[in-house]
Amino acid sequence: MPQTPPPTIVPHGMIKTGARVFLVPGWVLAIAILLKGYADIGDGFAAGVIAAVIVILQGIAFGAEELEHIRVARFAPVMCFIGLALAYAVAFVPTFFGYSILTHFPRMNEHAAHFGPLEFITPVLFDIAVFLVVYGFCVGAVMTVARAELRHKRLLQRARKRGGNR
Amino acid sequence: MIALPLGILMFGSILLALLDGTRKRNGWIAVAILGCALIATMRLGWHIYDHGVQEMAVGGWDQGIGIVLRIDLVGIVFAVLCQLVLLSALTYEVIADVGARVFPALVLFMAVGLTGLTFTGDAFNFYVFFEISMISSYILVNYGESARQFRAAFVFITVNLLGSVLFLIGIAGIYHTTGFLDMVRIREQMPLVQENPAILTATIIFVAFSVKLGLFPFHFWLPTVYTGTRPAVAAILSGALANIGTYGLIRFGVDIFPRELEAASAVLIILGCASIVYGGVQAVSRHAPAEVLAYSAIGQVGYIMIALAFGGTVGLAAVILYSVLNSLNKTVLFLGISAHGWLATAAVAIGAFSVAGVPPVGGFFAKYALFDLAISEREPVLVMLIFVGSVISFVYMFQMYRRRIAIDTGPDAPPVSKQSLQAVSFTLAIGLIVIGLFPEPLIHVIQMAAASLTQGVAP
Amino acid sequence: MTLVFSLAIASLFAAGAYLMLKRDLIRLIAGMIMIGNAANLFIMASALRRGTAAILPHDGDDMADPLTQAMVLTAIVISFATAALALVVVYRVYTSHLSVDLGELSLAEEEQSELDEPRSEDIVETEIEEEVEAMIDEALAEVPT
Amino acid sequence: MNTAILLLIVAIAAPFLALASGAIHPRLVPHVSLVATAAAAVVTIWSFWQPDSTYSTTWISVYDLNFYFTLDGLARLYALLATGIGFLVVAYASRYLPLHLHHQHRPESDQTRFYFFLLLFMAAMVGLVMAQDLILIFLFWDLTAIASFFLIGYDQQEEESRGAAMMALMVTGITAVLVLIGAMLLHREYGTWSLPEIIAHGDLVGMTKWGLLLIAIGALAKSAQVPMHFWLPRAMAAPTPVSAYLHSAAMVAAGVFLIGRFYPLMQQVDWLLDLFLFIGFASMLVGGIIALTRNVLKHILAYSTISQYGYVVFMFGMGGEYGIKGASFYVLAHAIVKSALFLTAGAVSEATGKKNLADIGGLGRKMPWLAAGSGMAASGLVALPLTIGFFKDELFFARATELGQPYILMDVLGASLTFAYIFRFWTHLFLGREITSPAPISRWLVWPVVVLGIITVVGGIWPEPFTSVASSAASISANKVADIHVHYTFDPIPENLMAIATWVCGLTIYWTRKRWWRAATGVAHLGERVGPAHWYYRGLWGLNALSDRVHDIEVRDLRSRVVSILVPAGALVAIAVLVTPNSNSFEIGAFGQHDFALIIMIVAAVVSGFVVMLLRDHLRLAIGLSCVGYSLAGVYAFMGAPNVTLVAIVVETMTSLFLIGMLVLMPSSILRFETQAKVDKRTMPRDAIIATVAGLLVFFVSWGALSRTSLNTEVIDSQTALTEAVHAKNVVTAILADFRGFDTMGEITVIAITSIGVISLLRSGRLR
Repeated sequence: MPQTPPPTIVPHGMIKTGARVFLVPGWVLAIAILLKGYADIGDGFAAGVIAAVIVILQGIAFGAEELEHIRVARFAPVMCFIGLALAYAVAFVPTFFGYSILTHFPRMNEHAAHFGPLEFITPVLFDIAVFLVVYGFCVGAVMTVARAELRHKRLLQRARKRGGNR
Repeated sequence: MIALPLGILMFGSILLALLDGTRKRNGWIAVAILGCALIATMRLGWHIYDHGVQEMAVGGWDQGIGIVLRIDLVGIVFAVLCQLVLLSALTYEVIADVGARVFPALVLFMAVGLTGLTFTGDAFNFYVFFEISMISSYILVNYGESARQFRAAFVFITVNLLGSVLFLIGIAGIYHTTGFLDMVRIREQMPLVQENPAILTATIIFVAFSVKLGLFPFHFWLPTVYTGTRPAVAAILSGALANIGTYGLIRFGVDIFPRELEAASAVLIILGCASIVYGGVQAVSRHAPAEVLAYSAIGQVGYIMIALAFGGTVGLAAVILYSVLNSLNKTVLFLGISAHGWLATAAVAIGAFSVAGVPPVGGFFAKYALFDLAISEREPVLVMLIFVGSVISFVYMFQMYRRRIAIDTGPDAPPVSKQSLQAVSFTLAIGLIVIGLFPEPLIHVIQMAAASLTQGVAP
Repeated sequence: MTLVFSLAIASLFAAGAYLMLKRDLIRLIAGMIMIGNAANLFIMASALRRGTAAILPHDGDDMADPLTQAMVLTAIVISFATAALALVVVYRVYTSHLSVDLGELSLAEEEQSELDEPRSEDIVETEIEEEVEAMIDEALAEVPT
Repeated sequence: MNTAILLLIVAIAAPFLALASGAIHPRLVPHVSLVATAAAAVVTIWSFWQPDSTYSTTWISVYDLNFYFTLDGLARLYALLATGIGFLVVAYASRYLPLHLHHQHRPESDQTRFYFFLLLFMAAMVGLVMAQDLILIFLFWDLTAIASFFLIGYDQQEEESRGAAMMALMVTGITAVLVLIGAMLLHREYGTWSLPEIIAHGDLVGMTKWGLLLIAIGALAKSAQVPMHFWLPRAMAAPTPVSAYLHSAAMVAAGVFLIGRFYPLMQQVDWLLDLFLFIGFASMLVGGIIALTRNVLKHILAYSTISQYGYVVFMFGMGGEYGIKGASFYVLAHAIVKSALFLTAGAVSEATGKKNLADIGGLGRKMPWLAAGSGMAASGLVALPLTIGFFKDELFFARATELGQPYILMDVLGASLTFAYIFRFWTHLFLGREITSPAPISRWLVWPVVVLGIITVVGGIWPEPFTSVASSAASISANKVADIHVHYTFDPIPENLMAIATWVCGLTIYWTRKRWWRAATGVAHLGERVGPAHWYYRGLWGLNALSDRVHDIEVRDLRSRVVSILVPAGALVAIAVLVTPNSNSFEIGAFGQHDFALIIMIVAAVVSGFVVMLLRDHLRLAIGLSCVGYSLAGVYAFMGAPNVTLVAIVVETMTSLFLIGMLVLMPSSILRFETQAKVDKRTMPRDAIIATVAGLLVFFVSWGALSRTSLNTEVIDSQTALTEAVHAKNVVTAILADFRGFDTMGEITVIAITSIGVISLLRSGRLR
């Protein structure tokens, strides 16, 4: 069955520029949502997806190969599990000290150290864990899709070449 | 102490997720982790046996604010059972060479889910752990990655997703009508809820768990999935995952909706009878052993339903005993039919006798408990039905066994498997015999569990 | 509002169920996502009270139930994960069957089950017939000795 | 040392010793088995000089079950049969089995299995006869069925033997369930599992009679009584030692043992005794007639067993002192002679390679010892004087004389048939013209026969040891002292006249065989055509056919599977709605001032949901789906849930991205097929109806549940109150990260699992 090549979408220049331009502010936004979440709308989950979308945008704009060069993209699956491990650690470390699972520190009504608007409390760590897991999942999954697509393309090309030789 | 089994499983599964599960060494690490978790769970069970229900407020919050982990004997029985089944299946697969990097990790994640849902005392948290085990099973069903497995996986995912959604709706309904998520608080509040919303919520939760269990007429997904998947996965699905259904029905039915359960007992009995007869009859002429077992599972669920419908300490003890033995039977049989050699054949024979309820194999006491229930309730029709069911189970089990022997001694007999591979199911089968000879501890614990259910969670 | 919510939830569920009955696996997944949406809406609707966002400090108005919001967040994420997984399984179904049509899947399943089991009727019947005939033959063949 | 427990330990240890020695070397197994059975036999014999001993200890206290064993007279009798004949059978098998395996080209290691199950059988019998707890009796009862299943099916590679094993298991295993039900009925009425206590209670109350009937059915099936006899001839597929053991001392004896055990209760039920009479006579007749027509050696003996146990059952039915005594004595005498005859059949077949009576003859000269041994045994079975058999018939006749003429006629008829077929069996084997010359065979195949033959004669001359064994057994069954005294008298008493009549009739039947042959064969033929065996097969076949029929209508299509969940669920919800009072249960609910915008967003979501239903193109489908999602996000925004809105939007974006990514992966040709395919017009109405049902299901559940809002807001109130204490301002985030952080942890676990799932499934995804 002869297969017509799928119409390849050539990213417009503006998308490329836009993608690059958005990279840094996007991440800032994501981190802001992550850290502000405890006081306002947003949490680790939303931040993780936003960060992922921005990275994925790079892939859309510059092709899937580009993603391989972005370090935060390449190690996404591992980040996912680092995040999960972090969350579990936040949950289970207190049990070694006789507290119950997922006890957060400082305890209720205790004073927490500040750094500007940022408070040093374990829920933030937990949120970071959520962020990492979600980010890792989204980027990891989309990257695998992209890789699978590349592989298909290569397969198709090879098939076509063989067909041409015959 | 409550945290220990969960902690071991959670960190263990992360570790395995990062390792390559196809390596023998890593497989054994997973087995060791699961074994440690099992020991920790049993230790916890011992503690509960001595001191009654254990609670832990997650995050140190008072009851009603946060999530409470609350483990009673029923929960621990199911937790140990699920872990044991997972451990056997995992050991089997490790010996047989794991074919996918993620297999051990997924088994461990499923153990996290199953253990968590038996530990939790919070309705929504139950759902979350339920989803953890479901999502691992969605992936596990693909294990083997042939066309057949993908088909099975797709069926499995579609149907069970529907079940999960219904369950979620049920949970939300409970929250809306009672205002609580903590199961004890819900229990206290439920009698105040009007009849109509309560029974609607109860119905939808019943449907959700029946789908997991494969009760007639919600069972249509089950045969394809059990036959389509690899034997180890089928053992996990029928031996461990299906317990969610029974456990959920006990937790939600007996604990939260006792009034509705009583009102629905006629429906439960009708569906149970239909399931026994339908599953049994279907199983008779199936040729693929896995399919026989799948239909047999549908039949066995019927007994659980009937015992549940009668309720009371005797009925609930029968429910738990039946599910424990049924899970073990199915694990022995699924692992046994896929290996070849005399040890595996012996395991299949023992499993078959157990399903048919022949002493001194453990399955006898499951049948005993049912007859006891039916006779003490003075239900001659029920006695007849259980009798007919056990006649049919004799027929299909031994037709299956006969076919297996015919194939094994025939001209194109399959090659004999590794001794250690056969030994997995054989060891479990010996365990069944030990249960059949000395069931006292098991029955004692189960009766205590059932009594604690009927007399309230706090001992 | 109760009725409106119920109608909306039911409509979304019905639309999802309708899609789940289609032959096309992609539509089936769309149905799953839609049913998930219905469930999420139901959770939101099951709030104990409605009102404005649950962010402190809060002025006198009624505050929306934060617990259902937390629950729905979890549920959304889980249904997203499930949908993603289901999509991947559809892809694998495609790579192994070169089709995303349920009809072809059912055909494959039929083939498989025929492969698994020859009609047992024939086998059992012949087995039994043979056994009975053998006994009868024996009975008839014997002459007094 | 407690004799009961000693015997039990020795018997139960035996099979495991055999198994263990098999693991060391297969050659060891016969020797070990021989020693073990000898030990068990010695303990049994020694126990005759010991008083009755009882051992009882708690087994399962919650069910009030005990390990309760008593070695009483009845137990000693059957234990003696099981161990004594077991010993001789093992001795015989030690030579027979290697030959048997050699014929079938099977490895020597297969021996272990044989001895394990044979000894397990012995252990089960020993346990059964001593057990006094009803469930314990049932346990050993089924254990004999299990052991016999594996023994009958020992030649696994033969279809015939597999079928026979299954048939035996079906008949005895299924009827065993009846025994269980019967035992449970007894327990229900008397509140105890202990048989002696029940018997001591005396009266029959409530359901007891039915319980006893069920137990009797189980016992009759195991004793191969008409109409449940058909499994026994088929069980001849087993190797000869197994047949000998099963038919004389073990399996079949277990059935009458059970009747003997429960006889103190059963004798109080008149119709049960009538049932025994009827079935016993039928078995005598059917077994006897068919035995006359068979030519295969083992089949003759098998039908003979059916008829002989018919005698025993008949005697139980006649009851009375002589009946009970006769039954006990008969079992003892029969076991000795019948095992000898089976071993003879095995030895003859081994020597000549033939199994058919027509192919064998005149072996007497070449095999004098075998001829003499089996001759003694045969004359025992036909009750010639100077053999133990004479007395067995003597007691039988004595009871019939008490009861009157019809019984005398029935007895004589049964005994004459026995005489005829045994006469035919032995004379054809050993007298007359030699047809096939026998090969020399091991002495071990002969001496057990001779020993048994000598015992037969010794019993005829000096019956006291045997009568004392039998009378102590009869005392248990009769529940009072029953001493058996037998001796020869030369007066024309009725018993002697009946014996003579039997011999005359038997000889007449034999000599006139050409006349009735056709008729008898006809009976046998008819039995196969319409008899119980036929019904067994028909039943099995019917069940399989039914199963196939049902399987054809089984749903095997995903769409129908979905339907099969939605429709019954809808039905259940409909029932629930109908049975509960639902006035005032459903409320329309209040509308707030801000709800207008909310309703618009809801309508948008629903409309886009309906539009998605109709979209054909996949890309549009994805976009429509995200429309639903975004509209819902809007709904959440108007419900005061900005957090949810944010997450819903990002998740919807991600879902769309992923969906489109997957669409790109699948070639457009596949997808285009779908988009261009005509909507299946036929199923559309059906789908629409089912979707409506599903919608109604959810509608009622949600409306019902939402109409009743709980007023318990204490959980959310306290969560709100605590939010600032945990350094947060957003209550939802505080719940997610702190109060219910455990849920969030579970949620990210789900994501992580999905991540490994997606990655591993996609990585290995290659086009086939």
